[in-house]
Amino acid sequence: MNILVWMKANPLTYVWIGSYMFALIVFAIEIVLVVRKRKTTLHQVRLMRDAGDEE
Amino acid sequence: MTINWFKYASPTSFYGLAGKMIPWFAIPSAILFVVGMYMGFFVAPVDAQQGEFYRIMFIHVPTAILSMFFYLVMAGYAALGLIFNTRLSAMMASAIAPTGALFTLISLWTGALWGKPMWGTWWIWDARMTSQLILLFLYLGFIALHASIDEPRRADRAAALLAIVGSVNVPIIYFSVKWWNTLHQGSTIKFSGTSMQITMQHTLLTMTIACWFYAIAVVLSRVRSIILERERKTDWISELPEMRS
Amino acid sequence: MKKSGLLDLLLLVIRRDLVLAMRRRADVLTTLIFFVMVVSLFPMGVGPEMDMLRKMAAGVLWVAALLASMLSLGRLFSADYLDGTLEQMMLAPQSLSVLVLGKMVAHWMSSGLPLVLMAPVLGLQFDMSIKALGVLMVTLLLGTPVLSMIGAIGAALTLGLRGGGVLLSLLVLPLCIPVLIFGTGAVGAVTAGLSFAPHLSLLGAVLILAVVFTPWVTAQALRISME
Amino acid sequence: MLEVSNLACSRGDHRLFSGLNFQLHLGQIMQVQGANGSGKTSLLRTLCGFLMQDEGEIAWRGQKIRDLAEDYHGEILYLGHLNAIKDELSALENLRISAGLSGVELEEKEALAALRRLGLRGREMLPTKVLSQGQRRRVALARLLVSDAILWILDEPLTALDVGAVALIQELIAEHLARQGMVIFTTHQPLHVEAMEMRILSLS
Repeated sequence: MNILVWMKANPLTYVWIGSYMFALIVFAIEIVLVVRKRKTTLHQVRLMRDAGDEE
Repeated sequence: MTINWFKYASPTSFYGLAGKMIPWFAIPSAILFVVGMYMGFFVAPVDAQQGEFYRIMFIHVPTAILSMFFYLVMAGYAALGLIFNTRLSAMMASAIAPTGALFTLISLWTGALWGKPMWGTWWIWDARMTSQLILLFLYLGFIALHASIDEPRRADRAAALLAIVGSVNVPIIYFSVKWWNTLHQGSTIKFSGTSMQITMQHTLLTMTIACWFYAIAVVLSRVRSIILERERKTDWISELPEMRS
Repeated sequence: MKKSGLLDLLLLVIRRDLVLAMRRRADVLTTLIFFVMVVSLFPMGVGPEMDMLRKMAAGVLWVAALLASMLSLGRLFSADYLDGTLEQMMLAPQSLSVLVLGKMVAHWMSSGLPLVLMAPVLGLQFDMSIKALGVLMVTLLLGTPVLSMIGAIGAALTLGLRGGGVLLSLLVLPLCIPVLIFGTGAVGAVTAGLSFAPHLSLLGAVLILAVVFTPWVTAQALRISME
Repeated sequence: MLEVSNLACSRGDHRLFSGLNFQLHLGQIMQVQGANGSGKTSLLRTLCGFLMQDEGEIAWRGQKIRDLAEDYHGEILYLGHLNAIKDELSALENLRISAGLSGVELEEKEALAALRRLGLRGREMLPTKVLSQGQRRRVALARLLVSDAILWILDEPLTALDVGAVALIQELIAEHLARQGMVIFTTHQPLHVEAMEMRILSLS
C-alpha cells in the first residue's frame, strides 16, 4: 500500500497536510460561510425594510 | 435594583457589544494558532513510541475537548432560553451548533488520520472516537430540528429541549460506549514515559485556547446575523450604519 | 358523575389507545412485518454461514427492533394532533405527563410487545441457543419501553412537521444507543458464558430513568409544539 | 371571575392585538367579533393556555391561569374548529372518553341520553367516520351536555349545523348561563340567546 510507505517516509508532511491543513481549510470555509451569511442577511433585511413600508 | 448584566441580554445592546468583541477574539486566536503550530511542529520533541505522528494530537485533542464543551454550552444557553424566555440565549444556542458540529468533524477526521499510522486502519471503534461520532449525530439532530420548524420561536424552544435531553444523555452515552468498548479491546492511546512532556502540554494548551477564541469569534458573528434576521421588523435596525450602505 | 382520579385517567388513556390500535390492526401488523422482514434480510446480505449469523443475531434483532419502533412512533401523537383530541388531552384536569405516560405504555403494548413475542421465532432463524433467546427476550422486554418513551419525546418535538418520520429517527436514535449496547451486550455475555446480570441491571436503570423523566419532557415538548 | 388585563398576542412576529381589557362574570356571555385573521381564534386559544401571550395577564378567580394550570383546565371547556373525535370509535365511545378525559366518569345511560338529545338516536353505536359532517359536529357538541365546566370557550360552534341544531345549541347555552355558567365564543352565523344581554368584544 503506497500510502503507508509514503507516510512512513515523510511523516511531517503527512501530519501537516492531513490534520492541520484540513483544520485550517474547515475554519476558512466556516469563516467564508459566516461572512456570506452576514452579507445575505443584511441584503435580505434591507429588501424587507424597503418592501416593508406598506405594513 | 435590576442587575445590569441583564442589559446585555437584550439583542439590541448585545449586537453592538458582540461587534466590538469579535476582533478581540479573532486576532489573538490567529496569533495563538501560529504559535501553537510552530511549537507543535518544531518545539515539541519526537515521541519515542509514535515518532512524528503524535503531533496530530495538537489538533485532535483540542477540537475533541471543545466539541464536547460547546455542546454543553449550547445546552446551557438553550436551557436559559427555555427558562427565562430570553430570545438572545436561544439565538446563541443555534449560533453555536454549526461550529460545534464542525469541531466534532475535525476531531473525527484528525482521529482517523492518527489511526492510520498507529493501527493501519482509518477508523477504529475506540470509545472516544465512537462518542465523538454520536456527538456529531446529536449536533446534526439539533440543527436539523431547528431548520425544519418554520416559526423561529417554536424552533428555538423545540431544539432547546432536544439539546437539554441530549446533554443529559451525553454522559450516559459516553459511559456505555466506553463500557462497550472495553469489552472488545483495551484502551488505545498510550504515551511513553509517565506524563506528557512539558512543551507538549504547553502546545496543547495554546492550541486549545486558539481554537476556543476562534470559535467565540465565529459564533459571535453568526449570532449577529441571526439577531439581524430575527429583529428585522424592529426600528433600531434602520439606524445601524451598515443598513444605509 | 363521579370525578375520575389520576390512575383512572391513565387506564382510560391506555384503554383508549389500545382500542384504537385494535381498530386499526393494520398499523400494528405493519410494524411487526417490518421487523420480521428487516431481520430476514440480513442472512441474504451476509450469507448463510450459521456461526457468522449466530454471532450477529443479537445485534441484528436489536437494530431491527430499534428501526421498527421508530417506524411506529410517527403516529403516536400525529393522529390525535390532526383530529383535535390532543388539544382536549392538554386541557385535561390531570397533569399532562400522566396522559403522555399512558400513551407511551399503549404505544409500547401495540408496537414493542409484539416485537418481544416475535423475537424467539426469528432467533431460531439465526440458530440462537435457548439461553441466548431467553436473555434476548428479557433485554427486549426491558429495552423496547425505553425506545417508546425516548421516541415519544422525538414524536412530540416533530409534531406536524413535514419531514417528521425521518427527522424523528435522526433525533431519537443517538439517544437509544445505550439501550442497544446494553441489550446486545447481555446476549453477547450469555453466549460467551459470562454473567449477564450487570447488563440487565443497567438496562433496568435506564428504564427507570426513562419512566421518571420522559413523560415530563414529552409534556413540555407537546406544549412547545402546540403553540 | 375571568379577568383579562392589557393582553397582547402575536402570531410569529405579526402583532394581532394589544391592550385588551375585559372581565367576564358568572352568568354572562360574550361574543368576540373581528375580521378574519384579527386574532379571534388566537385570543380563545390564549384563554385556554395553549398560546403564550406577549404581554398582559389572564386571571381566573384572581389567580393567573399559568399558576392554576390543571385546576383552571378542570373548569373550562374548549371547542375548537376540530371536532376532537376519533373516526374509528363510535359516538358513544367518543363521548365517554372525552368526558373521562375532562375528569368526569360517565355512565352509558347518561351518555346515550346526551347523544339522543342532540338528535343522534339510533346512530350512537356507529363509528363516527360513517356520520355526516353535521352529525359529527353534534357528537363533538354532546360534550357540552355532560361537562360540568363553568367557562365555555367555543370557537364557531355553529359551523356545519342545520337550523334544528342551531336552536338546540342556543338552548344549551341558555341553560348553561341559567346555571351561572359563562360563555365566550366567536361565530359567523347569528347566535342570540333570549333574555340574555350579549356582550360584544371587538378586536379592531
